[in-house]
Amino acid sequence: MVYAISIILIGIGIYGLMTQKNLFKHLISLSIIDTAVNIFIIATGYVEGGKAPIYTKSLPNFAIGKFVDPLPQALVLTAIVIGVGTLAVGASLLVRIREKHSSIDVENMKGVEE
Amino acid sequence: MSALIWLAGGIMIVAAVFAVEAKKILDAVIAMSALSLVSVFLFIAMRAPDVAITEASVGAGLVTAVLLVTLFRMKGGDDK
Amino acid sequence: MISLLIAIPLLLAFVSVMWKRISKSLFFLAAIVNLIILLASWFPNGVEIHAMGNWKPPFGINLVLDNASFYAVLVVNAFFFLVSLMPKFVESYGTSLMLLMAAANGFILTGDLFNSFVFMEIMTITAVTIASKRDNFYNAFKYLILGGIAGSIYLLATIFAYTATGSLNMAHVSMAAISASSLIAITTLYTIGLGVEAKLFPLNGWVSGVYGGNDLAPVILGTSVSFAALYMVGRLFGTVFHGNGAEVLYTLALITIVAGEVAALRQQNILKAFAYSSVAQAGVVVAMISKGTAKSMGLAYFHLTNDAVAKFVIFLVAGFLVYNYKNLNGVFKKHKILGASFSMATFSLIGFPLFAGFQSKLRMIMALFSMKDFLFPAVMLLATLIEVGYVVRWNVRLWFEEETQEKAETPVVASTIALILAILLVAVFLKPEIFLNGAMKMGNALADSKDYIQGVLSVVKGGM
Amino acid sequence: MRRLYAILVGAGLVYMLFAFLGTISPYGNVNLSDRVSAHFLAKDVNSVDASKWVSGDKQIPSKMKVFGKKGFEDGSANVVTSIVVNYRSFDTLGEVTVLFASAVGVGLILGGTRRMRYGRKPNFILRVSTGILLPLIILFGVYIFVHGHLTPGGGFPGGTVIAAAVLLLYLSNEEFSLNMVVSKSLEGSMGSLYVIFGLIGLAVGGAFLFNFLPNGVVGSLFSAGVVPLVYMTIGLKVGSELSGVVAEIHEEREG
Repeated sequence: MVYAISIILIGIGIYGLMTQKNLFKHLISLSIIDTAVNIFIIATGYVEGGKAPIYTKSLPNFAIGKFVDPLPQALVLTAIVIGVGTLAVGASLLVRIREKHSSIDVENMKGVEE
Repeated sequence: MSALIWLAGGIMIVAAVFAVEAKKILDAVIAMSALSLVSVFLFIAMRAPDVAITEASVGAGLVTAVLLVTLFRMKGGDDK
Repeated sequence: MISLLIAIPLLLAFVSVMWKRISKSLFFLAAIVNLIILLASWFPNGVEIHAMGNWKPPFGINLVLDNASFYAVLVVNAFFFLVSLMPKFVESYGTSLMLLMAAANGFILTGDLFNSFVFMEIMTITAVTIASKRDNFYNAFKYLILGGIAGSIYLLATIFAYTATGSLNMAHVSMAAISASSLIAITTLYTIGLGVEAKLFPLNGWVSGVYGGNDLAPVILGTSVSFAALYMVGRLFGTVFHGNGAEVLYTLALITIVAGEVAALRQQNILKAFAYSSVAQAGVVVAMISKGTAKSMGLAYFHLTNDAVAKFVIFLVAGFLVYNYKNLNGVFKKHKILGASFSMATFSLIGFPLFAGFQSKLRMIMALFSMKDFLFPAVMLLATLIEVGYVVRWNVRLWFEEETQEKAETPVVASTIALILAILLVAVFLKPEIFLNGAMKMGNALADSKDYIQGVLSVVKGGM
Repeated sequence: MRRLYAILVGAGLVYMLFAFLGTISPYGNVNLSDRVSAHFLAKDVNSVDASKWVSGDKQIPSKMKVFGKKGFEDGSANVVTSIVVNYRSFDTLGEVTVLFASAVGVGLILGGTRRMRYGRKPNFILRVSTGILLPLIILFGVYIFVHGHLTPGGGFPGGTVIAAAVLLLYLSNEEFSLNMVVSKSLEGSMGSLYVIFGLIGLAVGGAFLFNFLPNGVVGSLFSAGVVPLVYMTIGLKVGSELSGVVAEIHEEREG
């Protein structure tokens, strides 16, 4: 069911990218897709009844089925940070697009060469 | 638990639709930030505290701040 | 040793933020050191791995150096070296170029699916930075968004592979028995994920804007980065998935060829015209890779090498012209050397005898005929016809039309490099072994997944 | 028309992904013994025969005590940390590089020299509370990345918290601007330090990013070999990098 949620979110993100004419919305849609993919990845590592993969005084022993899969979590840590990097570059590009073309709306931008 | 997850998912989907369709960019940024925050709950529910902390500080915190500052620099952006 | 190929440019890139002024020299240093390391490990003729942190595969991340990755890394680093010779070109992008070099090397060498995603993202971000040179912000933004989506889909594909096999190691995924429906899912997602960097049909909308927007981006992105991306297509669909999902790739590639050539013919801007031509050539290479035999893959990379060398010259010359002259009519009367190398490179592009392109195109068509594939040669001949159209048009316009403007200063280093590469193209026609041997070794290594699996997984401890 | 097309493409993609869902194990029903992570959890990668593992002999250890014990190949109590900074440390180097690349990119794209002003006087409460909160926030950030191998958290959230402190400074003081020379040197030196850790590993253990320090007892502060050192490096680097991004986004060009 978490899978379903994240897939629907991906769909909404794609829809937003294709319909919106404001470039800021594109960035936001991209960020929604990122979050959705992260949720999906974590969901693939969830084990029913498993605990967070940290050894503590009350959880000192290893056993299969006791912990959730730690590898997807490590991957998502990386993916989140990558998302931030992309977003920061995108935001700074938007600032400059606004300065150069005097708008960030695809329909109102002046002097755009594709 | 599963009812809570459905609730969180519902909120996220509504927030996502709102973020995509909102008339004002500011609202869209806030909705996106809300989506990030709710996803933190999902991460905790799926026993991923490391990811939850990172998403809370990075995804919901800094990214929103950076986008808001950008928006301020663009004088509120263009309304749709 | 091979980990140094990534570590040295990274280290120098980190150092270069502290001393911005010497970043160009550091870039040159990194390129030279990398070339020396590569010369020291010339064609390993086997599979060498470097297990990061001594965690053996499939548990840790490992770098793989075999004939395929060696040839790809060699070509990529050679282009970076050529760029580093032109400090005028690099400007303040030294740090970004070093990062791009490290990322391209890592992307090629890595034997881990998720690791390749990380390097792909570094490539995207640095490429966007480079693409934004000369205030080309809108196109850079489009590239960023498309690259971001492709990255997400690539990540999803990686996760599907992980859930199907339980590990992220390419060799392990390659040997694991994956169910057919699972394979369809994974290969479809990888096709979308790689489609942006490999310039496949519906996802190549960014190419003309990014390549046509400034002088540095096409030279480096159209040669090195595109070589790295197309290497990954061969590695994934050839070695890891044993040719599964190649039909989709083949169809998309054929559409890419036709669409790219038609767009190139209609284009009035010289940089953009050849950007579309580079899209079409990427289509040829992908279609050839999707045939899946060792020979077809070897020929694909032979063609790609020829194309990359020609494109390097073309983009170098065209970039210089576009940003120094308002009107390009007859400018080659003032720059005879640049003009000569440009013409040679464009003739190599259409596969004119006397130039390298002829060798690769002829060999590809022969190989396809022997495989009883007639559709692809027909498409390729049609594409060549269109190519002749625009190549002749551009050459006539640049050489013979009435000139109107003052002369700009000739860039000495750039024209020397262009001339040397153009002569290299002739040399390859006379003696195709210069590229062909390496490319064929690469094709064999890509097609031979048994050796790859053996070489990666049978190692007990990681060596240098 | 455009909307309909978008709905079609979006729905097509969603349908495709739903169809692909059948190929992965259902939610919450994962057998970890099929995956490499079982051995990351058990910290026994070195004793596993990899060639047998890939052909089906999973060699999973039965129940064993990990917390408070000595002599594992990786000593951090938080398994996610041990994957991020030890087993798959190379990914993390790449991740640090992504942030670095984007910081460089933001600098090159914006290239501002003058601090942007919000044009309104900062609130009194904001100014006073910043003075009180700032040390606490930075301390909290440092705590997060120093304890990354024991508790949830680590270099990335820790660094982000520090960057949030810098953002607070920007908001509360119109005159403040970050000393870019200091932040760039910190960023560059910390990044180099990470690569140098890797190169020391190459020299000592024969592999890049090799863990060359003793692992200690699982669960104590001084354990897990180079992991805390690397996390501190990452924390400082991410902190200075994201602070740099926050600063760059506040800089405008002259005129």
